[in-house]
Amino acid sequence: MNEFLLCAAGFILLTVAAGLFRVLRGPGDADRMMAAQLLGTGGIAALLLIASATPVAGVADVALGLALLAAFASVAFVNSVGADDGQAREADGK
Amino acid sequence: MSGIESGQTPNRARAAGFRAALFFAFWLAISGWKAADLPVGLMAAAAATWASLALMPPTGAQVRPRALAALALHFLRGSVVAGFDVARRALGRKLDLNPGFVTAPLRLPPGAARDAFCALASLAPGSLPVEIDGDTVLIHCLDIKQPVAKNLAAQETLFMRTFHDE
Amino acid sequence: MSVLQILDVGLALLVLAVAVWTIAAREIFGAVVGYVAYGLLLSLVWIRLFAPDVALTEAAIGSGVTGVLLVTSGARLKGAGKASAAAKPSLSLRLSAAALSLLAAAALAGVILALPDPGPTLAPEARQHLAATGLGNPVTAVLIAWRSFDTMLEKIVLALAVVGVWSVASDLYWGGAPAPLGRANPQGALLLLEQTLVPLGILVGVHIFWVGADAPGGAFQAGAILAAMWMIVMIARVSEPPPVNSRWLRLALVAGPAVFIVAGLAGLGMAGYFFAYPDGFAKPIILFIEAFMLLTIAATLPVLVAGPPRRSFRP
Amino acid sequence: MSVALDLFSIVAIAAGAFFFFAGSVGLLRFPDSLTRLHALSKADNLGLGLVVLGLLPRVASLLDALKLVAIWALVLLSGAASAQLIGRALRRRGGDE
Repeated sequence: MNEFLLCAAGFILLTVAAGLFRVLRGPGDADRMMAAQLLGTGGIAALLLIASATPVAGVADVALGLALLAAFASVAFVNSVGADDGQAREADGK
Repeated sequence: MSGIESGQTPNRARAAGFRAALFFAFWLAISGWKAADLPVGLMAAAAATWASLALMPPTGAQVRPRALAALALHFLRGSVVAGFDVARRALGRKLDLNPGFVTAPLRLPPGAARDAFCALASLAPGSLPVEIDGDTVLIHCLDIKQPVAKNLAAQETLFMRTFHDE
Repeated sequence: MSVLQILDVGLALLVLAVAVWTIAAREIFGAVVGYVAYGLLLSLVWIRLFAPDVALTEAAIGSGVTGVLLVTSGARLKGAGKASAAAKPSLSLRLSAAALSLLAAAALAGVILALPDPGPTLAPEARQHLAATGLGNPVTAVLIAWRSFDTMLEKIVLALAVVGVWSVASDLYWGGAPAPLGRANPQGALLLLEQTLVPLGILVGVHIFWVGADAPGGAFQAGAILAAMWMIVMIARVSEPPPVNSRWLRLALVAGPAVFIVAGLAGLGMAGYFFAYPDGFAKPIILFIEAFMLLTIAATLPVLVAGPPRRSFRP
Repeated sequence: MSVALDLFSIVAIAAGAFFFFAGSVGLLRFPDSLTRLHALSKADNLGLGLVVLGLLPRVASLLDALKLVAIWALVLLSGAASAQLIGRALRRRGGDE
C-alpha cells in the first residue's frame, strides 16, 4: 500500500511538473502564475501522500500552512499587474 | 448593508456567539482536545471572532441547516461534474471547446453573500465569474452552448434559500 | 532501488531543474514564479529529510511574505525594466561574475565532500537534556534555551532590517506611512478571501505557536503566518500600513528582543548567569519570550514588505 | 474490512491522480489563458479532494481526518478566489493572450 501511495505522489508531482512547463512557455504572466498555483495544489497532495506512507510528525501542519497561503502569490500578482492604472501608484512620491 | 442599524446589539451578540463556536470547532479540528490546550484554544477563538466581526460585520442573515446541506451537496456534485467536464475536454482527441462570455443578472445584493456565491459559482461546471458590473456578472464559459445563465439562476435561488434575512 | 528512493531522486532532480530555470530565465516574472515553485518543492524536500520545522518555515515564509514581496517587486521591475535592460553589463564583468560563482560553488562542493562520515552532531546530547527544559520539541529547546543568544541576536537583526528599510525614506515623508499595499476598490473575491482566511489564519498561527513547544512549529513559523494575514488585510485596503512613528507599531517591533534581553538579565540575577532559566520555570519563561517574539515577527515582516514611508504624516 | 478500505483508498487516490493529470493536460493543451484557468481551478481541486478522500480511511483518529478535510476546504477557497482574481486580471487586459 505504501508503494502505491508513493507512486501516486510521484505521478502527481510529475504531472504538475509538466504543468510547470507553462512557466517556461508562458506566454503571459498569468499562465506562469497558474502553473505556480497548480504546483501548490499538487504539492499539497504529494505532501499528504508521502506523509501517509512515511510518517513524520507535523506534516499536516505544513500542509495546513501551505493551504492557508495557497492564494497569496496570485493575490500579489493580481494586485501588482496593471498597477500603472494609476490607483496604486498614487503615493509613489511622483 | 441592510439590517445593521436596527437591533444591532442582539444581532451582533448572536453572530459573535455563532462565529466563536465555529472557530473553536475549527481549533479543535486542527489542534485536538487536550484539556491543557483548551484555554489557548478559547483565546485563539476569541481573537479570530474579534477579527471576523471587524472584517465582516454581521448582517443579520440566518442559515437554514437543511438548505445548507442541500447547497453543499449540490456544489460537491457540481465540482465533480466540473472535473469530469474539464477532463473530457482536455483528454479528447480533438479539443471540444466553445469558449465565450455570458452575462447573467445577479439578485443577491453587493456584499459578502454575493462574493461567496460567486466563489461557489466558479466551482460549477464550465463557468467562471470574472467580472461583476452593477447587478450583472460576466461569466467565462468553456462551452457557451450550455445553459450557464439558467444554471446560475437556479444556484442563486438555492443559495438565497440557505442564507435568508430575518 | 525502492520506490521511495526513486521518488527522492526525482524530487531532487525536479528541484535542481527548477533552480536552474529560475537562474536562467530571461523574463523577470518567470524567474519569480520559478522561485516560488522552488520554495514549495523545497518544503517537500525538508519533509523527506525529516525536518518538519524547516519545512513549515519554508512553507510559511516562502508562500506568504517572500512570495508577495517577490511577485510585487517582479511586477514593478517589469514596469521599469526597459530602462535597466539597456545598461547590460560588459562581457568581462559577466565573465568574472561567472568565474566567481564557479569558484564559490567549487569551494562549497569541496567542503561538503570533505565532511567526515558520520558528520559531527550534538543531536543525541540535545535529546538527552531535553527534559530539563520541560519542552518536547528539541528544535525549540535549541533555539530558545541552549542557543538563546543567537536567537535573540536574530531578532535584533530583524529590527535592524526595519531601520534599514525606513532609512531610505526622504525627509519629507519621515514619520508618515508607507504607500498602500493594495489597489483602490478591491474586488469581491479578494474581500471574500480576506474575510474568511484571516480568522482561520489567526487560529492556525496560534496553533502552530502553541504546538511549537512539543511538536514541529514555533514562534517564527506562526509569526510568518500572522504576518501574511496582516498583509492580506492591507492588500484588501481594509487597513493601511501604519505610520512609522506610531508608538504601538514601534513597541511591537522591539517587544520580542526587549523581553528576551530582560529574561536574560533576570537569569543573571536569579540563577547566576545570563540566560539561565531557574529550575522548573524554563518552559513558562520560554513560552513567555516566544509569545512576544511572535508579536514582533508578525509586525516586522509586513513592515518590511510595506517599505519606507511615502506619505506625509498629516496629509 | 481492511482490504475493502485499502481498495477504496486506491480507487480514490488513483482517481485524484487522474484529475491532476487531466488538469495538467488542459493547462498545456487549452488554447487561451481563460480556458486554461478552467482546467486549473476545476480539475486539481477535485484531484486534491479525491486524494484527501482516499487518505481518510488511513488516518489514526477522527481529528486527523477533520484536519485533512480542513486542508482541502482551505485549498478549495483559495482556488476559487484566485481563479476569479486571475480571470478578472486577464479580462482587464483584454484577453491579449
